[in-house]
Amino acid sequence: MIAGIPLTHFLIVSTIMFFIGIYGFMVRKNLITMLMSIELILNSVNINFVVFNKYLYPHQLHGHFFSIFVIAVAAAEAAVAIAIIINVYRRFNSIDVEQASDMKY
Amino acid sequence: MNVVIFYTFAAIILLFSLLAVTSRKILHAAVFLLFVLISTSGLYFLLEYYFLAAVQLTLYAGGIVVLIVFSILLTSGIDDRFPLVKPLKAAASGGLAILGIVLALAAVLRFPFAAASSNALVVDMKTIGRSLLSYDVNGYVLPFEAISILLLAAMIAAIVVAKKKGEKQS
Amino acid sequence: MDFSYTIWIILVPFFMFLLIGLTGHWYKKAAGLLGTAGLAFVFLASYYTAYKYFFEAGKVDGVYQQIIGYKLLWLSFTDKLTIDLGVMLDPISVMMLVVVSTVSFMVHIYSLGYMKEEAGFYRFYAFLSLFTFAMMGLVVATNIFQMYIFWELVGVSSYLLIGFYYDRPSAVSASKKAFIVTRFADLGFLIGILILSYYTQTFDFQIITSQNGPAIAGAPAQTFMGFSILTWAMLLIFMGGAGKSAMFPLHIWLPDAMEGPTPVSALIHAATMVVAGVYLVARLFPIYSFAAPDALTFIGYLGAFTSLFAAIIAMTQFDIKRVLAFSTLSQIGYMMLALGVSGYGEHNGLGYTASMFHLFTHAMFKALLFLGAGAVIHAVHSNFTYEMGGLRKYLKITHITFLVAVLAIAGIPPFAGFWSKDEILVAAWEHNKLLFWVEYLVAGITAFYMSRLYFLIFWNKTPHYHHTPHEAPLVMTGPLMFLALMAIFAGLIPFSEFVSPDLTPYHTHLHYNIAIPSVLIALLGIGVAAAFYLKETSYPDKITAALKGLYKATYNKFYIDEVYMFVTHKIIFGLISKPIAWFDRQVIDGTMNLFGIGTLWASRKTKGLQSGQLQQYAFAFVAGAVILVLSFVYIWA
Amino acid sequence: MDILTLFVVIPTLTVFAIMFAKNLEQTRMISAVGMTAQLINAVRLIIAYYDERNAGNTADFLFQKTYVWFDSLNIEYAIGIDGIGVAMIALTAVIIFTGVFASWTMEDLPKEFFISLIILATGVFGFFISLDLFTMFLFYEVAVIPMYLLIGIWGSGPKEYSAMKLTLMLMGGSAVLMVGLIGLYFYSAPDGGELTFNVIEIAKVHMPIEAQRFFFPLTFVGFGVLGALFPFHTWSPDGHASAPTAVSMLHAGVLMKLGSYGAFRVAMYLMPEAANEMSWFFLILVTVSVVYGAFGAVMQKDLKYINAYSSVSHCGLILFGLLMLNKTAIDGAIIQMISHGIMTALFFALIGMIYGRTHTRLIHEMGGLLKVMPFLSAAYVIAGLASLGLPGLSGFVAEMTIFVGAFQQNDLFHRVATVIAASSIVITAVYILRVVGILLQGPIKNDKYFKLSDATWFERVAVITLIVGIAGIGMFPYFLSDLIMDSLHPIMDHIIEAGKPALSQVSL
Repeated sequence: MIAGIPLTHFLIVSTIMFFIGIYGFMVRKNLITMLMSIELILNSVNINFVVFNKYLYPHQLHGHFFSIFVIAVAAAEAAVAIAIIINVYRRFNSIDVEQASDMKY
Repeated sequence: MNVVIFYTFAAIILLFSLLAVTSRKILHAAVFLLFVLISTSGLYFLLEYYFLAAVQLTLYAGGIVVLIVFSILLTSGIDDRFPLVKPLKAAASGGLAILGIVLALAAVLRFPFAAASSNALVVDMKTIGRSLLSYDVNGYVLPFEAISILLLAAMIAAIVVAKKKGEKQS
Repeated sequence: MDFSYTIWIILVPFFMFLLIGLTGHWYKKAAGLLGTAGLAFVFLASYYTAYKYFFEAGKVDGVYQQIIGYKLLWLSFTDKLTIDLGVMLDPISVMMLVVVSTVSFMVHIYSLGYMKEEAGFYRFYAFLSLFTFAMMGLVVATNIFQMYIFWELVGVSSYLLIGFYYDRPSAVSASKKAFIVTRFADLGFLIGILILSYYTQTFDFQIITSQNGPAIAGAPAQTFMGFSILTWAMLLIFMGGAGKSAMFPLHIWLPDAMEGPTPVSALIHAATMVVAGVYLVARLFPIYSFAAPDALTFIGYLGAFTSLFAAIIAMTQFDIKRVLAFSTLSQIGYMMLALGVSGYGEHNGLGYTASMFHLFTHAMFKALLFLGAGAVIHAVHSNFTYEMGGLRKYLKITHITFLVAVLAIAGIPPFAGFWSKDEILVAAWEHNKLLFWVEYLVAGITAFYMSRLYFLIFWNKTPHYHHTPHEAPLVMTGPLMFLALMAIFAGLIPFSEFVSPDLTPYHTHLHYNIAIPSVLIALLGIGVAAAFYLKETSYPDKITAALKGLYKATYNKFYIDEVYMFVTHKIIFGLISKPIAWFDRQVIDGTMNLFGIGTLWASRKTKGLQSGQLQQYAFAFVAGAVILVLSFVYIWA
Repeated sequence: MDILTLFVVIPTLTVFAIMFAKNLEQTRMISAVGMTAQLINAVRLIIAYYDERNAGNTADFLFQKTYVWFDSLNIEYAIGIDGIGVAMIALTAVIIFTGVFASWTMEDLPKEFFISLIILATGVFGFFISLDLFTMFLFYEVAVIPMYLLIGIWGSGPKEYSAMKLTLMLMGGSAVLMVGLIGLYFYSAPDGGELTFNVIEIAKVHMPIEAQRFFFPLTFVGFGVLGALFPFHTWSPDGHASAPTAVSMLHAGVLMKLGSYGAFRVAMYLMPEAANEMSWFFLILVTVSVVYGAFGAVMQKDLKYINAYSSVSHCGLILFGLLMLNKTAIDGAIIQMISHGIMTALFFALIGMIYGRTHTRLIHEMGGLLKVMPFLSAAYVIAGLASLGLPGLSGFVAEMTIFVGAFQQNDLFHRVATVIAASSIVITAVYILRVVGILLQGPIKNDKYFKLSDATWFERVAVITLIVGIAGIGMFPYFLSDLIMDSLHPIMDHIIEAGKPALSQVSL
């Protein structure tokens, strides 16, 4: 707990960050930037976990550990995503998401 | 002092995350993302979760961002600038995001959070290590193992996916 | 007296039909003998039955009885409405047995010679047996539905026989026409039966025609469009009779039916089947007389009109068989008229008796005329009078017998036609003067056109024949001679002693005041014909020229055929069937296809949502989430 | 094993046996043997049925067996049969028997063909023996689905289109029907007992009239689609035209009867009040379809289309008889099912045989066939005469019973409908004689037709069997009529009782 800073301020930060991530995911055409938006989203979620843990249940560590796991998952996800991106790039010679639209109908 | 540091970090996070999704140069975006991640780890430091902050720094700010930068270098020209986002799309998405923010914050701000319990746990490395590997009530060995396998699978998957497939390709 | 053997009169021809029809192609020529043998049995059995019925067993206390010789439950519709198949003997049915078996037997023999060259010889005999079976079943019917059943069967055997030369398009279309026209009439018959049977709850002739039965004593009071319901029923039933008996305007099929082999024309389209309508009315006469007098009057007028109409057309035709066909129409008109002017009981029933009498004599001399015409056609290989002439020198027997028949139909005493026609005229005089005068006129015209035909064939100029015409063999002339005897002497039968509407015999006598003028009129007709046609003269052409328009209309049978063609082809085919076929394919089927097309269209439209554009999905997802939050957290919370 | 189950077992075994057949010879031999066994079984059933009745068994349904196979919804394998069912089974057995002979020369994937054909027949047999709505529906679908394959694979012309259309329309009907059946299910135990699909049980309870008003049209139309109810008949011309011979035979001969049978046995029997109340509306539709089908047939050029439209007309007459709601008319309607089944099967068999020789079905391209193939042509004439209602052949008995029955309804509406429907017999004569005139009579139009041969032995087996059926019913209708009439009593009491208030002004 940080004296003088209410829980909600953290939440405001994470919420805004979350939606900025979503905004990025929706407007960015480049696959890598979309991935970066996802990282933002994950990060904002992590902040929430940690903050809730710290402010509401300081005698436990669930939020803390879940953040660690999320980071691990994010790392795995990033690795796979980048592998896919590289593959997409080979196939379409571009990493524009609008090019990769064969999966339809 | 902490208050000042918190608001500084918060400002950095918000500013650079916004920049990260709006910057028209991809490498800049990656760097902005790095700042956001580092600031986040700063928040963790403030919250006295040092181990988590370290993990955030090394894994996120270090590993993932480097990975992203690599892939950027592999796939994009450094000087390429993204075309401007179509105004309609930007407006729609931005509107939606703002609406989301408003809704979420309206809920959050009205929610009466219960007061914290007083006996805060000291998070030292020993506690963390024990918790991760213990299998009693507050132990995390199962998710820990699951994550291990996930990481392994992801590693293999990444290799398989990214591997060149013989001569059939290209 | 047990009459149950009479069922064999029906069954023997039926088994002959099956036998010859199924196995005839193995023995071809013998099929004719087989069929004739079967008919010989029917002939003998019928005469035996007639003798037994009229002279021994039929009369009880001076009244003829309706005897059920055989009865079998065939099908039951409801508890009361059941179809029996059986044999009912009463004066008219026994008389018809005699007529049908005589003519049919003669035709069977005659055809042994006439048809022997034909490829479908056995088929011909099979069909003849089928026809005889059906006709026998019709005349002995115990109930109106049995009659309808055999009515249809004679129709189909007529169809098969008219279309005997099935590779001739004209024969095919004639057979089709005959069947469809009579079928149309039978629709009326059927509906009539349905109405009648609904209100009387029976099909049985004995019950519906009895004086205190449900049709007469218990006649339903309902009316429909001004006439009583029974009048409608009887008119509709008469429609069936009119179709089969070729009354105007349903007569068009009969002249065309002459496309069939000549013996068939003699049997079916002159002597037996076409009088089925007359027989039908006679069979139901009590109902007509008591419950539906309006219908009966209508029948009388229609008969008179048809007889005049057909006689006029007959004057102008050159195809012998067509002349005979129109003369048949005209004579059946006579019979219908006689029924129309008949009353019930004692001397009032003279019209009825006369009608049956004329039916009987007409069957004999008209069959004779057709068979004689067949012999002529056989000799010169043509149907047209302008390719004939002077044949009296070549065909002696045919000539004599034909002459007898012509005199009979013209009504010259003592030949058969005179007597029956006289009775009809008497009946008409007593009940309806207008019809009487019409018939006087028709009698004259009849004498004229028949003698015209006779003179054109046997006198007049002799054209050049490719090969000398020669007389037919004995199998053909034998029946001619037999029928000639009948045509001479049948008129002497005192018919009223046997046939009357109330089954009670009575006496008739010759009315000289009517008979003598009628003979004079007939002689006048013959005289005019002789003047015109005995030698080749120019009178006919002059008259033809003078009456050009009228002649042309008459020659073309007053264009009734064309009217029918217009109605069937232009209206029914063109304005109903084709549009329906189109409507079905385009509109109904189109509607069904529209569902298919609509589904495809909707799918094509909605598949755009599945664009493959990740960001659209993301947008939709977030928007959905936001909307859900908005709805459930804020609006309906 | 009980005699009814055998009707499903025999074809199933036949199908398995065909799977192991090595060649065409074996395939058709096995099919012929299997279907002959089925025919024999049908004869056995008739005998057993009469024995049972003569022994004084007056139960509505004989040979009943019940076995619950889906416990939680109480779905039973309930079988049992009455006179109507016996007649339908006999019909089906005859037609599948002749159908096998008519497709004797099927050389294209014969195993698969015969398997599908016999599966189809299994469905039909199962349908007729079932007393459980769900099982009935199941068999119904078993009968409908192989049709898609049979037409789509072995058909001719635009076969994919036709197969698709037929299947989709019938499936559409099934969907509506399903709703109706489920409706019956949920109203089957108004006092809170266990819900059931069993026809006998459902007949005992009284469904509220409001529910009947909703579910009766669904059920009736659902079955009606298969029974070629106007305006849902358009699958029939295309489907028949594209289907291979045996399929047309089976489809027009039996499957369409499934529709009218179901409409009677399920819709009218189980929802009698609604049937009384709504019959007028459907009566208009079927009267239209009787005349409309006949007129539609007049101008067609393709033999199969002519027959398909004629089937619309004749099947319309079946529904017409049913909707007249009295014993005589319904008796007639059921005779018409049998009669039309055999007759139309004969027609399609002959059309298939003629097509196999001349390779065209357009009547104007043929002519004078009576000269070159007298047997087939004579059979065609007989079929035609049966179709136009010649006494002595089956059509007459059926039509007359329907009309006499229909005329027992004593009001102007029914009278007019009857007269209109009866007028179809004239139009029928027109189109039948038109075909006979063009196709069989007249001069031979094409020189190569002189070489054509008449029927082979297996074709004769098929044709003669069917003709014997037609003539047998036509000449001795009493047995069939009696068989049906007997079983109609309980059903009609049920329906007429329900209609009492509505029919009170009618004095019979």
